[in-house]
Amino acid sequence: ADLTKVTLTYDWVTPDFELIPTAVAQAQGFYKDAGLDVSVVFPPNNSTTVRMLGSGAGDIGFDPVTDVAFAAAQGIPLVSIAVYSQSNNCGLFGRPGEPVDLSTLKGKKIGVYTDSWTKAMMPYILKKAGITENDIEQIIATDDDIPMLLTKKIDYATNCANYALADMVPTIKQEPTMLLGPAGGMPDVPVWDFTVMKAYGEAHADTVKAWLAATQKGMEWATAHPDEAVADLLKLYPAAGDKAYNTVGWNATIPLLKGPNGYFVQSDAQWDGIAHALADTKQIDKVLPPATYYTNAYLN
Amino acid sequence: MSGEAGVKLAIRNLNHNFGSFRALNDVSLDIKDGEFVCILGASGCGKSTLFNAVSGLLTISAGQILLDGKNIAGKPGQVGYMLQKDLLLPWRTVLGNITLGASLTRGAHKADREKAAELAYHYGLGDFLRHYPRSLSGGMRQRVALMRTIAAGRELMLLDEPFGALDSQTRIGMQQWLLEIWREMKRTVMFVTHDVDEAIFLADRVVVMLPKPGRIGWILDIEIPRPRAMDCMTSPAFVEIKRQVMEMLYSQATLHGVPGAQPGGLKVPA
Amino acid sequence: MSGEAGVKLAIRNLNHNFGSFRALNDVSLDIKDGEFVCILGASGCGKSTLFNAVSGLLTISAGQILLDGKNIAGKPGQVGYMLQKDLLLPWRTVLGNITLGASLTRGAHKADREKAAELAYHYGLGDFLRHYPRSLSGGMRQRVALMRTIAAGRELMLLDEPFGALDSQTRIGMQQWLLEIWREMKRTVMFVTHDVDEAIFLADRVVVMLPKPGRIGWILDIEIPRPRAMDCMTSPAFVEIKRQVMEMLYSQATLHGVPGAQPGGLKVPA
Amino acid sequence: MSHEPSPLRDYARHVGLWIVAIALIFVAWELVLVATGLPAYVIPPPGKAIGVIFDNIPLMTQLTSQTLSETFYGYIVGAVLGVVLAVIMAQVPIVHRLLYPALITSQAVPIVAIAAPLVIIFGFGLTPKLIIVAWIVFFPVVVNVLDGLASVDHDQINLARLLGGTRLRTFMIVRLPACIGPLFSGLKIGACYAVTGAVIGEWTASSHIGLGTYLLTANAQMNTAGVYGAMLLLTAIGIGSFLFVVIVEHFATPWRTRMTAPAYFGGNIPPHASTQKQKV
Amino acid sequence: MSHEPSPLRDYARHVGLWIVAIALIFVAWELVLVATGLPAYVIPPPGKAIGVIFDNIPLMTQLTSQTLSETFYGYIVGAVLGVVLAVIMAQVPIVHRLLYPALITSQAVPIVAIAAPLVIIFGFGLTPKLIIVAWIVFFPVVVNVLDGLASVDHDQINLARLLGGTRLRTFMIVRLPACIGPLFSGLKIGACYAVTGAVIGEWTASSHIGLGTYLLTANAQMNTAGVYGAMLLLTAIGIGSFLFVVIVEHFATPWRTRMTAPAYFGGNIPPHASTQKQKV
Ligand SMILES: Nc1ncnc2c1ncn2[C@@H]1O[C@H](COP(=O)(O)OP(=O)(O)OP(=O)(O)O)[C@@H](O)[C@H]1O
Ligand SMILES: Nc1ncnc2c1ncn2[C@@H]1O[C@H](COP(=O)(O)OP(=O)(O)OP(=O)(O)O)[C@@H](O)[C@H]1O
Ligand SMILES: [Mg+2]
Ligand SMILES: [Mg+2]
Repeated sequence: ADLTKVTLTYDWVTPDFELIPTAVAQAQGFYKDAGLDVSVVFPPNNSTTVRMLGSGAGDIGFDPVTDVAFAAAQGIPLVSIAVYSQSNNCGLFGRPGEPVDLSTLKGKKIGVYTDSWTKAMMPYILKKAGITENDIEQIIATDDDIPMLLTKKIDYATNCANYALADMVPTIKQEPTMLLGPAGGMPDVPVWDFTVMKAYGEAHADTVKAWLAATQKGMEWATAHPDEAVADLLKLYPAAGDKAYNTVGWNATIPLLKGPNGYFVQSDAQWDGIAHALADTKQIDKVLPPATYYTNAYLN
Repeated sequence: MSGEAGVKLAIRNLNHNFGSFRALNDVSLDIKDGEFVCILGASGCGKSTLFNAVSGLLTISAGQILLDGKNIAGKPGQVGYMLQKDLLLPWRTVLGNITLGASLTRGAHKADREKAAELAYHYGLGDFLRHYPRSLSGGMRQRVALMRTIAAGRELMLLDEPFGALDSQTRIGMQQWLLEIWREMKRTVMFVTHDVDEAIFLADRVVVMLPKPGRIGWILDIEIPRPRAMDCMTSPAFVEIKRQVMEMLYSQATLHGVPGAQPGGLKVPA
Repeated sequence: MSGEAGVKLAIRNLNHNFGSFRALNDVSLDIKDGEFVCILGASGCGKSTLFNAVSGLLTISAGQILLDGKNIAGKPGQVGYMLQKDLLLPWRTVLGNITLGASLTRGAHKADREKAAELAYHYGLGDFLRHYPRSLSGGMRQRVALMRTIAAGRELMLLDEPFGALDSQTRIGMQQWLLEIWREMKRTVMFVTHDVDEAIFLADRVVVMLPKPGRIGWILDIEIPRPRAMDCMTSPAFVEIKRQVMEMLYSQATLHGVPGAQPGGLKVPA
Repeated sequence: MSHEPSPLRDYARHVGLWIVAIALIFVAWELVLVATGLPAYVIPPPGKAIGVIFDNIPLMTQLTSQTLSETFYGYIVGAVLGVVLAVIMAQVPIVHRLLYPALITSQAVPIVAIAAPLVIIFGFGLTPKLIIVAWIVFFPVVVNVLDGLASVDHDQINLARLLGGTRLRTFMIVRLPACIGPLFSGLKIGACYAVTGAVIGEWTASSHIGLGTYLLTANAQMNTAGVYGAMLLLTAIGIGSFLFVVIVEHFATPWRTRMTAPAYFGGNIPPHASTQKQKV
Repeated sequence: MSHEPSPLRDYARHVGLWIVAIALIFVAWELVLVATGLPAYVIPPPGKAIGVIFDNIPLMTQLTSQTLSETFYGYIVGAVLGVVLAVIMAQVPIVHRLLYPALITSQAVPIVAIAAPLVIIFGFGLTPKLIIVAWIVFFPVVVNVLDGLASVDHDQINLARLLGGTRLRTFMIVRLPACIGPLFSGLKIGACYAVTGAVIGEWTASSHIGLGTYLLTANAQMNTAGVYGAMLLLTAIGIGSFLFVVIVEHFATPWRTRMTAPAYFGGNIPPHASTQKQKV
């Protein structure tokens, strides 16, 4: 049978456990059953996914939700077709046994990424701690935040729980202390979503629907069989690296996936929260109607 | 061979200016076929300029240069030319350097290599064909350079101070070797030197040039019989010619290249 | 001044080997204070080796080298030394090159610069003190090199073919200039050259060295009266000395540096 | 007395060539856009990239000065280190033999990979950035100076010995100036590369934001014009550094371009009472 | 007839020095660990890094061969491009003047920053990686060959004219061999840098995984031993490339080390009927 080609553009330069639903759907033949031939490409850096969709180097994108808001602000016709995770699992991380204490945050060194997500969330944390940006020292630590945390070069790291746990648990056999999402004063919004360029979605509505359905099947299967799912990922994507890392990461991801209305479903409230977070930190000029950002039209 | 009978090279009213500086002023000279002519003159009197003109390297300002009656002004590749610097290519063997002319024009064939090897064996470099120039002494290098010039097969050869960098013993050996080649190969030779002894020892005729502007001052026929042995240099005939030539050269001498020198410091014969 | 009366340099039974090759064999020579001695000899007969030994550059194998009675073997910095290559430092002006000796030992003071300037003005280079060597002619460069040697203030100066790279007119000017300096400064000079005319013209004594092993062959006193004018070179006395020297040099001549040459190709006087 | 050719016209010609060449690069950039038909949010047109700079002059000035100072100090450290290493290696053969493979190794190691431990060892200040810039810069300097020192005319060294020169003075007066040409070649190459080192340094860990970090943030915010604006400024720093070294070279080696020593270069000569011949 | 010194002992000494030098680097590495007391997840001990390689030989072989082939092809492209550009620039002065500033600019642009557009324009195949490696390699080659061509002895060119040489043959026989020394200097520097280019290329466009992608993943996953294992292999590729060029240079320029031409280098001479003197 003739399979329809679909290319997923990932959000990160190399594959890791968040790709598991797709990897499983590939390995278990869910895409094939849906008449799809799915391949995955990886962007040159962690902020180029949208541009690759725009230049035709991918059909469906996997990226942080902030990308959609920025794209809308730049007039790029991008739309979220499904959220990947339903809750905000990002926050501050401390060394094992040293709880994150907002009351003593003043004067601390905090490792941050240069991404917009961190930038949008920090003000909420600071607000809750009752201090301003000038009261802490932000260190651009990028990928080396956890080693820096453990070697006491910084006091807290910012990250998402599934990645922080995957980093730390296999290495030091201990969990970091965490202050996540709403507990840290942050809005409870999704972190990742699937996107398409509007023109692609309109022209290939059935393909997108079929792809989402098959991906959801992969997600459900992987939730039920986490170890096999990791094995599928490593088989198809050897570059995903270490098994322990991906197992810890995937197990920490599973609880984020399903919302009150099931997988993938998005709401005005979520997107309003995201847009406001960015507008409050002056990263976008104005908050657009939620419908500009997302559509549930491709969900079954 | 359409020129005057027996004249190999005819230089007619040659003028050359570098900008406003007149380097050669109305130079006329006939070189007979098979003749050995030496050119003497103070530094800067235009000897190399004359050779560059004859070889075609230089675009002359005025005049004619006829080889066998044909104008060769501005046409390189018609005559052999050898300089004080041997200009051997370090990356070519002795054989490769001798056959350079062929390689540069049409590619060296087996015949070229064989001819070059004959030449080298004949004139004492047969054991060095595979050697690179760096393993040769100064005298050997000049000999290879001369063979390169010979192998290029031109009937007129211009040699511009070819032995200037050699010590006097090697130089005397090379002079005799050159005379032997000249005799056997029957080439026509123009030879620039600063060494009065060398010029007289080698030449059929000595041309003395004068500077500012560069021009021909005198031409002397050297009537010392050939073959010449080395001890002829202290013979009365030789010394008398040398005395004349030195008078020609230094009657004009300023302390060339020594600007600002006090004239009192110089002993110039009146 | 504890040496023999009037003897500046005494070389006693000097031997030097490079590995198993004997470069100098039992060389003994006394140079008188204020004397001008020229050394002639085939290439490779050890002239430069002798100078290197006297200058202290070389650690000699055996023998003694006494300057004013003190052993200076292996101690550089005791005598002046000048080579065919002028070795001017391109990044120093004429003045800077003349004062190089002072700069290298203790730093050049105002007095050194003034002395160097006097020297340059006196010997015709006053206008070029601020110039870099690249803007000088070959003759001027050699003059600066000589002034550098003079300014270093040693009483014995070794000159190793200092004019070998100059054309003959410039060379004759330089020879006369050197004689003038020698007369005015009252230095002792040892001078290596390949040019027989030059040696006889300059020297009080000519030392002829022989190769394999390097040794002294003959020593000739040159009794041509001073000051010598250039035309003395064709005088009978001069020519007679030259004849003798050439016989000494070439009676031994093999075609040095021209291996494999056919002996038949050489005309050597019997 | 001496006639120096006025270098003014020469300078003008050089500047003109640079302008034309850079204009050509912008033209090529536009052509790529036209040929590929890529939208502005993928690759912006040159005008937009330049526009970002002029619309945000205070920010851009601050970013540029931060990156510039990292580049500058790192460059100085690298250049000095390169010269010192080369000098030591040239003087002590055993150090030379052992260190040379280490030098090659240092450049074969992907610098991007050693950046993290540097930060952990040296903290977030200027130090790790300086090390990264210096790491890149020192190599061409060392290699060139070593080559230069090795090819110093042996006769000039002998001359210095004959004149009784001390080891140090011989080194300063003869050896070092002799390799100033290769030194400047190395410095010029290093100047081109230095700014890349500063960017890698900023990407690794910084508490201050410079053009490199701005570039990352702009990229994350899909501010493509900002990305390219920062790149233009980075490139300008690189070119500027290169040209700066070219100018320093010009003034530091007057003997290559002039006939006489300029006054700033010890061209003053002792006053001479008279130019008449007199007993010395 | 001729006595060539056996180069065998020379080689042995060189190899020995490399081994000692590399051993010293490992010792320094251990010392840093002892001095700083850093845990193994920041910097692993050398043994652990080497262990990772030997524990995963099939994977490491595959990664290495991928990265090696990118390095190799990119290097070839860069080297050829460098020589061709230099030749064109040396022949056509106007191209030289306009392109020289562009060359400087190309190196002043932080390569890490232009990688993304390359991928967008050229896709995920080998192309963008080759471009990045070539971009890094071509510069030292161009600069060195240009310098070399500019310093060809003018008298040798005149000699070729006097012998009636054609333009092409003069170029091949006189000009090009004259700059083979500088060419190899450029090639050696380029060989050191090439592997860094391959890493940047893999980080940017990784459809096949090589050592660079592995390093990135291992780094993100705090598999520090893996990071340093990959770095060791990358460094080995860099050093290997460098030494490979050194060996090619040795055989390609026999006139620098030998007295006579070796047989592989046209050292065969025509048979000679007799060595007796005879009329030519
Ligand atoms: N390319 C040139 N441009 C300007 N002037 C030149 C050029 N070539 C030579 N001259 C000048 O022309 C004159 C003659 O030079 P030429 O080289 O012919 O002298 P020469 O007799 O060969 O001297 P030498 O004995 O030193 O070789 C000199 O004054 C020289 O400065
Ligand atoms: N450093 C050295 N090692 C080995 N042999 C040497 C060395 N220096 C000189 N020789 C040899 O010693 C001999 C004398 O050399 P020297 O340079 O003293 O000759 P020379 O008389 O100055 O010759 P020329 O007239 O060519 O300058 C030569 O055979 C030379 O090959
Ligand atoms: Mg000439
Ligand atoms: Mg000598």
